[in-house]
Amino acid sequence: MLIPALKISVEKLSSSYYRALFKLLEPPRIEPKPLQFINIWIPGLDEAPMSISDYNAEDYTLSIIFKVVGDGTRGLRDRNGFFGVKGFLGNGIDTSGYDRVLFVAGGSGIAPLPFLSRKCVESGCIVDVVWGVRRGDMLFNIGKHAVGLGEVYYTTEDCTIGYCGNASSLVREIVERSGFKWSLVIGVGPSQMLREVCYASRGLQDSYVSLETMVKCGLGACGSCLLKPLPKLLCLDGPVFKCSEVYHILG
Amino acid sequence: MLIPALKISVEKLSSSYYRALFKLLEPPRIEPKPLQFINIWIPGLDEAPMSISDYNAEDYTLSIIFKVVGDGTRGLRDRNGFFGVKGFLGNGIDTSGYDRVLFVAGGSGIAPLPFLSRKCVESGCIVDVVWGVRRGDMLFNIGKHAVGLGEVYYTTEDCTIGYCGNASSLVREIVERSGFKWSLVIGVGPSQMLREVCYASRGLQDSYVSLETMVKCGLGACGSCLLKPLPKLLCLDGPVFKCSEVYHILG
Amino acid sequence: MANLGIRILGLNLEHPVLNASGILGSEPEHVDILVKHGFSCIVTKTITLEPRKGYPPPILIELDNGGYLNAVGLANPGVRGICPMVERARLLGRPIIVSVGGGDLREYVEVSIKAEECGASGVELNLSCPNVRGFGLELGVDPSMVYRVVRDVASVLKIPVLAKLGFSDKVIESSGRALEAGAAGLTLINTIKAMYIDVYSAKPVLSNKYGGLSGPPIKPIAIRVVYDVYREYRALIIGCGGVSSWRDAAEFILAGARAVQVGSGFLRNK
Amino acid sequence: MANLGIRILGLNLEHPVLNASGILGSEPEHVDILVKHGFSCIVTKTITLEPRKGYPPPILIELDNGGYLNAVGLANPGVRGICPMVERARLLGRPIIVSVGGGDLREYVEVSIKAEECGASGVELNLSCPNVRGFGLELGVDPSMVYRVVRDVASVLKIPVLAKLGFSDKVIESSGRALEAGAAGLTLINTIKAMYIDVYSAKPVLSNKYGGLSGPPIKPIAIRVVYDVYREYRALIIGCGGVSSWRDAAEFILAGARAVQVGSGFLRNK
Ligand SMILES: Cc1cc2nc3c(=O)[nH]c(=O)nc-3n(C[C@H](O)[C@H](O)[C@H](O)COP(=O)(O)OP(=O)(O)OC[C@H]3O[C@@H](n4cnc5c(N)ncnc54)[C@H](O)[C@@H]3O)c2cc1C
Ligand SMILES: Cc1cc2nc3c(=O)[nH]c(=O)nc-3n(C[C@H](O)[C@H](O)[C@H](O)COP(=O)(O)OP(=O)(O)OC[C@H]3O[C@@H](n4cnc5c(N)ncnc54)[C@H](O)[C@@H]3O)c2cc1C
Ligand SMILES: Cc1cc2nc3c(=O)[nH]c(=O)nc-3n(C[C@H](O)[C@H](O)[C@H](O)COP(=O)(O)O)c2cc1C
Ligand SMILES: Cc1cc2nc3c(=O)[nH]c(=O)nc-3n(C[C@H](O)[C@H](O)[C@H](O)COP(=O)(O)O)c2cc1C
Ligand code: FES
Ligand code: FES
Repeated sequence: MLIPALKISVEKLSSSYYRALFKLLEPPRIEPKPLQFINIWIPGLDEAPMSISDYNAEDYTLSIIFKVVGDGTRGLRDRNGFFGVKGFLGNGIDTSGYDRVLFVAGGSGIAPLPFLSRKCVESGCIVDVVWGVRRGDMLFNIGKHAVGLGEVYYTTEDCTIGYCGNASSLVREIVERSGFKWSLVIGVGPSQMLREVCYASRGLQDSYVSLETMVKCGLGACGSCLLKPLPKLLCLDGPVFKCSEVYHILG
Repeated sequence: MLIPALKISVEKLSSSYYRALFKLLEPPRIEPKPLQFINIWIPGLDEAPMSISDYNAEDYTLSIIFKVVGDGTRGLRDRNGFFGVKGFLGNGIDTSGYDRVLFVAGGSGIAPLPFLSRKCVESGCIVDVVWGVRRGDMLFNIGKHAVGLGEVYYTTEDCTIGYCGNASSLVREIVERSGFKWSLVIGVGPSQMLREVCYASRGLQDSYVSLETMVKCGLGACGSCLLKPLPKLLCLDGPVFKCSEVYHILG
Repeated sequence: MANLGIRILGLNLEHPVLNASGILGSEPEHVDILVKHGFSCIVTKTITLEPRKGYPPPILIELDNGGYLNAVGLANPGVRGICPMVERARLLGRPIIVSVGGGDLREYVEVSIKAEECGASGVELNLSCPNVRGFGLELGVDPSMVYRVVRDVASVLKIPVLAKLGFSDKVIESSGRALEAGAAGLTLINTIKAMYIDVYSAKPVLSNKYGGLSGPPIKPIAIRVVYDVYREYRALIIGCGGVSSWRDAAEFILAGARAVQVGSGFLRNK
Repeated sequence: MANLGIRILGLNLEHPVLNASGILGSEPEHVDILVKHGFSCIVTKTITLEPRKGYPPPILIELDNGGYLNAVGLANPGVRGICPMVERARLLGRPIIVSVGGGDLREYVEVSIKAEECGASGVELNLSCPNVRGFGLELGVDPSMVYRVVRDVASVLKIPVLAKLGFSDKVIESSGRALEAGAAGLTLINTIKAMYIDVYSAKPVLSNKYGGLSGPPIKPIAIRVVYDVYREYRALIIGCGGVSSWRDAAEFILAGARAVQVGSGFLRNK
């Protein structure tokens, strides 16, 4: 179902990222889970898959964090009024049963963190974060948007803020140092990074990555989100997968 | 919705009446109320309005008590296998708030009594019954089919069983004698009888009658069940009405 | 307060929601009921010259897809039923449109004349009943027949004529021909011919076997037809098919309709 | 245990439930997924000579009437995509039918020949796609075009040819012509052209504006078409449209179908 959604605000978070807040005008059939996504319809323009960045089940407000890369995302930033939300799509992650989670984001992979950490707080766990970007001006203070975070590491490739290098190198280091802390590792970002995150966390209890492919219908019909050569559809079977399921197609 | 229903049994109750028991193969959307009716589809033959005679919400069995008057009712008696139940139609009566109910039936008007008395028992009331028929051989022991009855009076016009005369005369007598006993009177039967029941019970708290007209669609579309000259449809607004609403069109 | 009033067919209507033909509308008391439900203009059941008893039950069933399937068989009181309904509507201060059916050109014309004589505000020619052979559907799918019926009726009537068309390959063409022939507007669409078979008894449920599908299932089809026809002719269109909320009505208005009719949305919706 | 096996088109199928064309079926991996879901015979997405990218999103939405509206735009890998899918199906021990599309006669023939060369078990000619101009719908509503396409394809192929027709005024006639022209059977029906307009933004949602309506809303219409066509020709019919339970399938079988295809009923139905 396409849920009508009114844009309430849009905010520039950094040189690269925006955050938009929508109010769903109808209650969704079920509540979303962290790492599920929506297809957001920008009337007359496009429909784009976006991670649920945060969701408030009481007033049906939903936020996304996004980068402007083309017409659709430009419309998300610049237009006001009504949009449409198709969702909630894909599988999410259930945080219950975990006590400490390591979330590793590359670039806009940071988007799903606020909702993940909110749910983690509810189920009694803490999320530590490694967020890597290319340049320091792309960063914003993620602590402002997410509750209940533990340690937060920023990494930049231009070495202007935080750890100098990319997120995977830092992850390798901290997992080597104190990997036993995390019962769950989740990576969201470029494929190459996900491969390294999976590799680094191979000894830990559970490790998942969230992938991206070309999502068109979002409902399992068109097949464009196929994770070739696996017989898996990102929109139904993903976007999160166990590292063991997808490791060989990463990177 | 047409709920598929398997005929479990049919039983001859007297010279005139049969009782058929059906099992609904799907749970109905809502539970019926006493005096609501169904349209029962006799595949390839007819669809006939029938009072819900009894209903068991646990195993979805539903019974009707009927007279064979034409092809449809003959099919109800003689055929086995699957039927269809459209329902539950019309308004029923809510027995809560009443302590003692007088149910007056003429002929097959007895049909809804078992479900009414079942619900009455649940809400803590007792049903006294006056059932009138033309000939004694039409009667059967209604106590076998209905729980929690109080006093049961039979009347026959051939004077072979029970009170000699028609139901309305007896009702007039007993209401005159001890009308204060009943907070609710319900009449089901020929129009002339209903008029007299309404008249006899005019001083009592609540009095209702259940009417019959030609029911075709049962859903408020065809208008054939109109209670001319009232702007009321039996299938939506009835079959039970307050005496005050319909008194002037009875008889 | 928003003013929802519209002016169509020379009538000032309080709001753009009419009943669809065939939901009641064959007795004066039905008119009372429809008015009580708040429709801004009443549309009668399709009336033929002679009374018709219609088909035996089952004539209407609710489907598990949220739609309805009906084959009433154009049960109606014939032309003698028109005046009493029109009078009742006048008493109640509501305009009334008489839906007109016919087995041939002459019947359409005669029933329409009777409607005008009785003082109806307009007629709606039912050119699309899917359930009765010789009444409607065969006509509606033939644009030149549509033209002839509408022309013959419109040329003898002073009150406005609506043409009610069903979904067909040629609905756009038929719409154009109806307008050319003098229709003041179009009602789009009627039910779509369909069937429901009960798998337990292995029998079609309706006594007529076939029936017309209505309600939410057909709305996207009706919206498409209204959109196409409006885009082509910018004509007065009354949208019909699956309206059951303000949103459905708004969708029809956006597609190009000026008003909507509600049929199934009103069933059991006391 | 009941034996649900059927023999159609010279194939022994374990049961009468196939997937409908266009639900996956354009990559070998899609064949894996469809087989894993248990379909007894795989039908590919409609294949054209050249690859097609299809329309930009939105291409598919779920409607509040329980149906779906799609305009994928026949996105497909072109004929080069056929052999890999056929091989994958063979590996998995399932027959596969290639759905064939075309903008003209020649294209239908060439794609069909390619399908036979790759070892497909049959072809299904899509004569009824409502969403792409020049592909299908215009053909399906013209019985003589249906005849020509089927004849041209059937006369050069050894494998059986199914004709997939949509709902139209002339679907019975087109069905007859297809059979006459050598079709081994018919698939009935395709989606029905429709539209959904979002009332908040006042815009049709699909990028193509129009889309094909599928799912439970169209089932009663599909049942009617299957019933009519079967009664007329006693032909092999594969019923399609709104199947989402064993009861829906049984209803199609009672209407005259030998097998059914499931499209929308399978969406998000992991
Ligand atoms: C499950 C999932 C979750 C996502 N979550 C986010 C998020 O939270 N924040 C965010 O900024 N981005 C996210 N993306 C990526 C986002 O969908 C694309 O950036 C967006 O669709 C581009 O739309 P556009 O019209 O602006 O660009 P276009 O002009 O359409 O294309 C620009 C670029 O984006 C890529 N792209 C376009 N459409 C898609 C698509 N449907 N799927 C994948 N890539 C596409 C193109 O390949 C091209 O490189 C997510 C993608 C997926 C699959
Ligand atoms: C709300 C309601 C509840 C009813 N409950 C019962 C009941 O519990 N037990 C019972 O035996 N009967 C009941 N009836 C009457 C019953 O519906 C008819 O006896 C039955 O429809 C006759 O069907 P048939 O095909 O056998 O007769 P037909 O051959 O159709 O007709 C025989 C006679 O029955 C009358 N009749 C036919 N159809 C209807 C109809 N749809 N509505 C009213 N009268 C009709 C005819 O006018 C004729 O006199 C009820 C009727 C209504 C309206
Ligand atoms: C029970 C019933 C009877 C109908 N009778 C008529 C009729 O007599 N004349 C007519 O033009 N349309 C008739 N229709 C069609 C409706 O007027 C309307 O076009 C159709 O039902 C679609 O609208 P809906 O989805 O709101 O019901 C009938 C529909 C139903 C459900
Ligand atoms: C997303 C989608 C894509 C489709 N693509 C095709 C196609 O390529 N070729 C075709 O013949 N039918 C196509 N169809 C139509 C289906 O095969 C089927 O005829 C129709 O959806 C009705 O069946 P259903 O109600 O089970 O979905 C498509 C349907 C959907 C929903
Ligand atoms: S996006 Fe269409 S199948 Fe996943
Ligand atoms: S029976 Fe049709 S309106 Fe009551």
